[in-house]
Amino acid sequence: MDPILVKILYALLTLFIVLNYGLLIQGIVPKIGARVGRRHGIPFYQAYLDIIKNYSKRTRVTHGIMFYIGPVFRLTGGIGLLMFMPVIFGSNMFQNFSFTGDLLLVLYFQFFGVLGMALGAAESGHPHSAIGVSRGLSQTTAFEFPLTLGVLSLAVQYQTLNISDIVAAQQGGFMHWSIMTNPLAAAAMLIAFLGAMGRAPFDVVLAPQEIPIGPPTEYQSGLLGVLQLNRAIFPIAKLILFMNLLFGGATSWPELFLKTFLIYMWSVFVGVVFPRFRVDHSVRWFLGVPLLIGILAIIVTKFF
Amino acid sequence: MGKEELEKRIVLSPDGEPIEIDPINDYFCQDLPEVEKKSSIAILEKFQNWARSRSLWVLGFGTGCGAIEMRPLMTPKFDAYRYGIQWRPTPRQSDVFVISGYLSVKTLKRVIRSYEQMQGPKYVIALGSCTINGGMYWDSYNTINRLDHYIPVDVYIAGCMPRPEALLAGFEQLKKIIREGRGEGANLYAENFEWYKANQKKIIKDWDMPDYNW
Amino acid sequence: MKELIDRLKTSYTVEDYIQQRSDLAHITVSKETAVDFISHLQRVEGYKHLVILTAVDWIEDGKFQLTYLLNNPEMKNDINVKVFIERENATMESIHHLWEQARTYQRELKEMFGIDFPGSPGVDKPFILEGWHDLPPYRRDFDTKKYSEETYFPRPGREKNDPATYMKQKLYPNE
Amino acid sequence: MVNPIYIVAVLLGVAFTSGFFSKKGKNIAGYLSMLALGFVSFVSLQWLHGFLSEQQAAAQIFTTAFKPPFSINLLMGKEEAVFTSLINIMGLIGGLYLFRKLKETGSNAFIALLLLIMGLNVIVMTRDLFNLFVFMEISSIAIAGLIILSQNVKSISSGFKYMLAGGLISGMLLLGTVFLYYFTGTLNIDGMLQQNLNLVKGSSVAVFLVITAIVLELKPFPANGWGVDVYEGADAGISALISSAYATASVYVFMKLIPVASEQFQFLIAAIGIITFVASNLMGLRQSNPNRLLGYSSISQIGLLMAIIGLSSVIGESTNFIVISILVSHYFAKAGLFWISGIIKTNSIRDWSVLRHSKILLVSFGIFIFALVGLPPFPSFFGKWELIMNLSGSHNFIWVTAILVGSFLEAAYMFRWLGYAIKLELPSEIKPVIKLNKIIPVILFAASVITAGYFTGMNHEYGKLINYIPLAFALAFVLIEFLPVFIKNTLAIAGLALYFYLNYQSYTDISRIFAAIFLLGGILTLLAGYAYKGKRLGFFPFALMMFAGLIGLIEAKSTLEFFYAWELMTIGSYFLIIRGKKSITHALSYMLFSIGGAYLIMAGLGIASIGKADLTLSILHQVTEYAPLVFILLAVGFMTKTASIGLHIWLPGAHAEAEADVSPMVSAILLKAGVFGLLILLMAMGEQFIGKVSIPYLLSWVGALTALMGNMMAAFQEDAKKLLAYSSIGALGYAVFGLSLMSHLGWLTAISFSITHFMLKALLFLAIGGVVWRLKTKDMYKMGGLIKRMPFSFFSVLIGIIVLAGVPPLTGFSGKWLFYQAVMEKQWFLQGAVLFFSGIIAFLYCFRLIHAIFLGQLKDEHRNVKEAPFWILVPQYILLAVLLGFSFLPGSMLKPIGNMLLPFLPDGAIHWNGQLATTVYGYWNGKTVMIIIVGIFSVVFGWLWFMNRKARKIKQFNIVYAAERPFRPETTHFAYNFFAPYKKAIGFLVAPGITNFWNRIDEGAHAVSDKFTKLYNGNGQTYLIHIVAFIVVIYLISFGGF
Repeated sequence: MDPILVKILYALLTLFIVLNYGLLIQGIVPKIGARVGRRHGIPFYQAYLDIIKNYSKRTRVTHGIMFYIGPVFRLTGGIGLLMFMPVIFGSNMFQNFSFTGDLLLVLYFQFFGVLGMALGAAESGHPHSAIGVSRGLSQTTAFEFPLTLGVLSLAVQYQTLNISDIVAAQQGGFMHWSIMTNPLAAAAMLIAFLGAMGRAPFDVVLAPQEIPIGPPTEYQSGLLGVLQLNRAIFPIAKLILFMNLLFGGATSWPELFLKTFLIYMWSVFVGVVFPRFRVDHSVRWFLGVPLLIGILAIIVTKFF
Repeated sequence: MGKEELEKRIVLSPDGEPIEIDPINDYFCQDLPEVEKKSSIAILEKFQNWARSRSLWVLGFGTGCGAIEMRPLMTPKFDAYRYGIQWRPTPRQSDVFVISGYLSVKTLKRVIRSYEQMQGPKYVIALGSCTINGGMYWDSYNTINRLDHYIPVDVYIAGCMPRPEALLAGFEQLKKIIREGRGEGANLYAENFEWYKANQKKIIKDWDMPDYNW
Repeated sequence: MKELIDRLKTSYTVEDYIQQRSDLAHITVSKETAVDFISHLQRVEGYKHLVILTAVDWIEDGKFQLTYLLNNPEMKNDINVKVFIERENATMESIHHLWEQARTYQRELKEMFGIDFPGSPGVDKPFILEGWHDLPPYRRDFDTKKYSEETYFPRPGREKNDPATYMKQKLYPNE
Repeated sequence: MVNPIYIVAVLLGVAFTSGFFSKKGKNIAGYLSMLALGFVSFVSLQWLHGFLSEQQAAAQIFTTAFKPPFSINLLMGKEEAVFTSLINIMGLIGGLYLFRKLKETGSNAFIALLLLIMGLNVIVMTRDLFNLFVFMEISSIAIAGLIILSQNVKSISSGFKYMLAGGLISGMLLLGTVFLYYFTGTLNIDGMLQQNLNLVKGSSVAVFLVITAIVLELKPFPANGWGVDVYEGADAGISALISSAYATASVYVFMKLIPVASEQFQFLIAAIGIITFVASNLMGLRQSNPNRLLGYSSISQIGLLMAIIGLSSVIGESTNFIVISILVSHYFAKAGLFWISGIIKTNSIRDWSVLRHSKILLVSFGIFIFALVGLPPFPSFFGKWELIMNLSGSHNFIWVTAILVGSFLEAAYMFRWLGYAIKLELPSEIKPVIKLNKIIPVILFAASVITAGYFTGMNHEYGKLINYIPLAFALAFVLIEFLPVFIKNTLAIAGLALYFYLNYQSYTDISRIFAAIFLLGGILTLLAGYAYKGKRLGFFPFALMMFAGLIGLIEAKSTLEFFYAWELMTIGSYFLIIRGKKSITHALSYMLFSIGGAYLIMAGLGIASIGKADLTLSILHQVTEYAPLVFILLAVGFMTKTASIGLHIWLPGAHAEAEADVSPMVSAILLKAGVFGLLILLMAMGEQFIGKVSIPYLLSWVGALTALMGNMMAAFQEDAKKLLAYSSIGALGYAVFGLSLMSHLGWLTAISFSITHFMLKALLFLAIGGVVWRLKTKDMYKMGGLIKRMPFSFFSVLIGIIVLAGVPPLTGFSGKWLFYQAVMEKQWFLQGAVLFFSGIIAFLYCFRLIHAIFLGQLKDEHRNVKEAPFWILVPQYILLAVLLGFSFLPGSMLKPIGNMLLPFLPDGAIHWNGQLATTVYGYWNGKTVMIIIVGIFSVVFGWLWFMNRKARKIKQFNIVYAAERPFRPETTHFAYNFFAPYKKAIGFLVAPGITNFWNRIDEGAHAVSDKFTKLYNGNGQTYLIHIVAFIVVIYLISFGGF
C-alpha cells in the first residue's frame, strides 16, 4: 500500500484510541470524585451518551459563518495537535505526522483551535462569550510564559527541539526522566500545566454560575458535539505532550494510559483542593513564582 | 409603555444618511418553529431516544419555591448525576426545563423565552400544584393556573411542595416517556403554536419580543 | 417620646396620636402638612431612616391611609406618620427629595393602589407588573378571584374547601 | 565689466538726487531707487558670473589719487561678488517688497535704503579698516533711520536701542582701529595680515577691540537683547533687510577680519558663536511672536556662522563652502519668512494657519522652514553636512554636539510653527491682504533657494553623485497637482514600476529585497489611492518623495547620498503623516525624533570618516577609531525609525492619525528603512563591544523589551489604528532582535520577518483603513458585527491576524520557528522567552482587533454600511495571495534569502529538502503541515456539515441572555477595556513612563528657555549693561584666563 495511506490509517487508529480514552477519562475522573464522596456518580460512559444526545438534537441555530466554523477550528486544533506528536516511542505505527514539524509546531499549533474557537464564540454576539474569551486569553498568555521557559530549559538540556529525540534521551529508567534530571523546568511546566488544563483553580474562564460557561455559551446541538469531541481529544494530546517532555514518553499504549492518567490526576488533585482564582489573580500568580522557577530553570541548565 | 429600545428609531449612518431601525424585525429572527420529524430509521430513533433519556441536561432556572427542591438532587444523598442528569447554565444546551413552582406572569414571559431558546427535542417537568391548577395561588391576580396552556408539559409532579424523591421519580417517568418516543413536546408546541401563542399573549400584555425566540 | 410629641404639637396640628409602645407612636397629620412634618422629623428630630411607605385602602371611608414609618437610630424608636387622603383621584406629595429610595415605594403605590405622586421620578414606570391594564390590584374593589378565573384558565374540577372545616373533617371526623 | 565703483557712485548719486524730489515726486524717487538697485544688482551679478566662469581676475580699485584711508579702497574678488550680489538683490527685492511702505514714508526712506545698500556694499568690498568703520556707521544710521521711519512706538524704541548699542560698538571699533593703526602703521587689512600681529606687543588689545566690536555687531548671546527687539519692533520688510543683507555683510566683515586674531581668540569667538547658537535656539522655543522668533533664529544662525568662521583653522579649506551655503540658506529663508510675516501681520504663530488661504505662500513657507533647518535639497543641508564631517573628522566632538543640539532646538520650534500653519484651525477674524509686490519677492526667493540648493549640491564633491531623478519625479507632481487622483495615481504607479523594472537588476541581493518592499510595496499601497476622489492635493509629491528617499537609501554609494536619502524620506513621510486629522503633535514628534536620529547618524558617519579620504559607504567597514561610538550613534539613529523602546513615542499617534493608505505606507514600508539601516550597519561593522559587553547583546534586549512593550500597549488600545501602530513597534522589536543575533538564522529570521511584517501590516492597515473609511471612527468599541457587512475586509483581517500571531499553518509561523532555532543556536534564552511572551500577548490584541470590529453586535448606524472601497480591497487580496503562497511554500521565500546571506554569514545552519527545513535542533515542513491541517479541517467541516446542515440562521439579538433580551447593540457589545483583568494584573508595566520622560525633557527645555528670555526685559540700559559686561568677560577670558 501507499506509505502515505498507511500513515493516515495509523493516524486514524491513534485518533480512535485517543478519542475513546479521552471520553472514558471524562467519565472515570468524575466517577472517582464521586466515589471519594461516597456517591455513585455518573456512569463511566456518560460522555458518549452526552455526545450522542447532542448530535441527535433536531434543531440547531447558527449566528453566522464564523460561529459555524469556530468548532471546526477547535477540533482541527485538537486533532492536529495529536497528529503532530509522536505518541508511542519506538513504534513506527504511532508516530503520526510528527515528521512534519518539531516541538515548536506543536506549541504554536495549540493556538489554532483557541483562536478559531474564540472567533466563533465572539460571532454569537453574546457578551459572556467575549468575556470568557478575554479571560481565557489573558490566562493563557500568563501560563504560557513559565511553560515556555520550562520547554526552553528542556531544549537547552537536550540541545534539540525534536520531541522524539527528547523522549529518546529519557529512556532507561525513571531516573532519566526530565522531571528527575531537570526538576526546575518540570516544576515550571507542571504548574503551567494546571492552567493549560483549565480546571480549578483556573476555571474562571468557563465560570458556569457567573458567565454561563463562557465562550461556548451559545453553542448547542451538533456544534456543541464537535466541541465535546475536542474536549476528549485536546486534553489528552496535551497530556501526551507533557508525558513526552517530562515523563520519558511511553513505549506502549498501557504505559501511555497510566502515565497520562496520573498526570491528569495531578490537575484533578489541585483542582479539588483549591478554590477558583480570579483572572487578574491567576495572571499575577503565574507571572510570579512559576515565572521565577522558569527563569531559574533556564539559568541552571545554561550555566551549570 | 417604556419599551423605547424596541420602538422604531431613526439613526444617522456614518455618512449622515438616516436609517430606520425596527428593532424587533432587525435584531430578532422572525421565523416560526417547525415540526421536526423523527428519524425515518426506527432503530436509529430508538437509539437516539435511549441516549436522550440517559443524558438529561436540566436548565438551571428556578421559577418558584420549588427551586429549592432541585438543589438536594445534586448532593450525595440523592446524587442525580448517576441517572445522567446534569445542570446546565444556558438554555441552548439544556434538554429539560423544570418549572419549579408557581409562575407569575412576569416569570412566565422569561420561561417562554428560555423554553423557546432550548433546542428540540426538549422536555418540561412541572413541579408542584401551582403549575397544575394554581395551587394555593389559584385566585391570585398575577399567577397562572395551568402551565400546559402556555407550554407543553411532559411530566407533572403534584404536591406542595413535592419532595426531591418525587422529583427523581418524575425524572424516571420522563425517561420512560422519552424512551417510548412520546417526548415530543417541542413538536406539539410547533403544531399548536397559534393556540399557545394566543394563550400567552392573552396574559402577557406587554408582549415585547418576537413570536418565537430562537 | 412624650416630650417629643408635645414639642411637635406646638408647631404642627396633630390630628391623632397613639403611643402603642414605649418606642412606637402613631401620629396622624393632615395631607397638607404631612410632608412638612416628615421633613421636620427627618431634619430636626433625627428620624433619618424611612422604614417603609405603604398604604391601606379604607374603601368604606373612601380614603387611603398612607403610612410613613420612620426610625430614629439614635433614640431607637419609631414614629408612624399616618396620612389620610381621598380615594378618588388619589394624589400625594412626593417625598423622594427627603429619601431617594422613596421613589420606589411611590412607584409601587402608584401601580398597586393607583395613588399618584406627581414629580416622583419614574413613578409611571411599571414596578412589578408588566403591562397591567386593569384596576390597580391592591384596591379592595378589584376582584382578584374573578380576574383570575377570567384570565388564567382555571382547571375544571378543582375543588376548594374552607381549610378550617376541611381539616376538622379530616382530622376529627367523629366530632 | 562694470567697475564696481559704480555701485557706490550710482547709489550715492541717486540718493542725493532723491533728496531734491518734493513729496509729490516721491514716486519718481522710488522708481529711480529701484532702477539704481537693479543696476547695482546687475553689476555685482555680472562680476559673479565672471568669477564663476573663471574668466575674471580679482580687481583692486582706488577711488582717487590719494591712498587710503583718504580714499576708498575696494576689492572685487569671488567672495565679494557673491556677497555683494546677495546684498544688492536683497536691496532690490526687499525694496520692491517695501515699496509702498517707503513711498508712504517719503523719499527720505528711499534714500535711507540706498545708503544702507551702498554702505553694505562698501563694507564687503573695502580692504581698509577705517573705510570699514565709516561705512558701518553709515549703514547703521541708515538702518536706524529705516527702523524709526516705520513710526510706531515699538519701532521707535527699538530704533533707539539700536542706536545706543550701535554707538557703543562703533566707539569700540574706532578705538580698536586707532590702536591697530598705531601698532601696525597701516589700515589696510591685507597689510595687517602680512605682519604677524601676535608678535607685535600690545596689538592684541587692539585686535580684541576690533574683533569684539564686530562680534557685538553680530549680536552674540547674551549681549543681543537690543537685536531681538529690533527684529520684533521693526517693520517685517526692514527686519528682512537687517536679517539678510546686513547680516550677510557683517558675516563677511567678520570673515575678512578674523585672520587678524590669534588662534586662541578665534576659538573664543567660535565658543561665543556656538553659545549664541544654542542659547538663541533654546530661547526660540518659547517664542510665540513670529518676528521675535525669527529674530532669535537669525541671531542663532549668525552665531553658527560665527562659530564656523572662528573654527576655520580646524575646518580648513571647505570653510568658505560651508559659510556660503549656510549663509545663502539663511539669507533666502529669513528674508522670505520675514516677508511672509509682514503679509500675515499677526502677533502669534498660532494664527499662521491663515497661510492656507494662499497655497503658494504656504508652500514657500514650508520651503523656507526646510531650508533653515538644513534639510535636503537646500544649500544648508550640504553646508551642515560638510561642517559636521569636517568637525567630527578632526575629533571636535564637543563642537559637533553643540551644533547638533542647537540645530535640533531650532528644528523643534520651526516645525512646531510649520505644523501650526498646516494644521491649526483657521482663525476667522484674520484674512491677510495679499499684494502682488509683496508676494513676488517671496516666490522669487523660494524658487531661488531651491535652485541654490541644486547648485550647492553640484559644487559638492559627493553632492554631484546624488541621483536627483526620483526627487525630480516627485517634484514634477507639484506641477500637475490640478489633475484628478486617477491620472496622478496611475502616473505614480507607472513611475515606481518603471523605476523598479529598470533598476532591480543593478541592486545587490539584499538591497533587492528591500527595494521590492519599498517600491512594490509602494505600488500596492498606491493602488488603494484609487479609492480617493478629487485631486488629493499635496499627497503625491510627498509620497513619491518618501519613496525617492527610500530608494535612495538602497542606491546610496557614499555617506552623503545615504544621508540625503534618509532626510528626503523623512521630509516626505512628515508631510504624509501631517495629512492626518489630528496629527499636528504626532507629526511634530515624528519630525523631532527623525531629525534627532538623523543628527546622530550624521555624527556617526562623521566620526566614521575620521582619517578617510574617500567617503563612500564602505568606510563603515574600516572604522578604526571610536568604532563602538560610531556603532551606537548609527544604531540609535536607525532605531528612531524602527521605533525601538524609548524612541517609539512618535509612532502610535503618527500612524493612527494617518489616512487609510498612508498608514500602511508609513508602517509597513517606512519602518523597514530603519531595519535596512541596521542591517547594513551590522553587515559593515559586525559585532562591537563596550568594554566586554557586546553591543548586539544590548540590542537584543532592546529588541525584546520593545516587542514586549509594543505588544502589551497594543493590547490595551481602544483605537484600532493605534493598536496596529503599537503592534508595529512590537514587530520591529522582533526584527531588531533577529538582526542583533548576528547569525545566519537570526538574519534570516529578521529579513523574512520584515517581508512578512510588511505584507501583513499593509494588509491589516489597509483593511482597518477601509473600515475606518466607511465608519468614520477608529474606536473599536463603536464598531462590531461588521462581518455581515464587510466580509471581504473580515477575511483579510482574519488571515492577517493568523499570520501575525504566528499560528501554523500560515507563514507567520515560519518566522517563529526560525526565531527559535536562532535563539537556540545563540543561547539567548531569556530574551527569547520575553519575545515568546510578547508573541503570546499578540494573541490578545489580534483577537481584540477582529472581535471588536467584525464580531459581536452590529450597531444601529452601521446596518447599511457598505464593504470597503474596491481599490482598498485590491491590494489586500494581492497581499493575501502572496501570503498564502508563502504559507504553502515557505522555502520559496526563505531559501533565496538564506543564499543571499551566505556571503556574509557562511555557516548556514539551515538545510532544505524540498519544503522540509532542518537545523541541528529541529525540523519543519510547511507544505505538509498545510496539507495535513487543511485535510483535517475539511474532514471535520464535512462531518459538521453533514450533521448540522439544517442549522437555522438567527439574528444578533437571538442570544440567551439570562431569560431577558439584550437592550441595545451598544450595551451588548463587549469591547471597551476588553482586557480589564489583564490590565489590572500587569497594566502597571505599561504606565506611560517613557512618554513622561520625553515630556519632562521638553518641559525642562522650555523652563530653561524661559529663564534665559527673562534676561531681555526690553530696557535699553539693561542691554547696554549686557554689552559692557560681555566685553569685560571676553576681555578677562582672553587676557586673564589664558
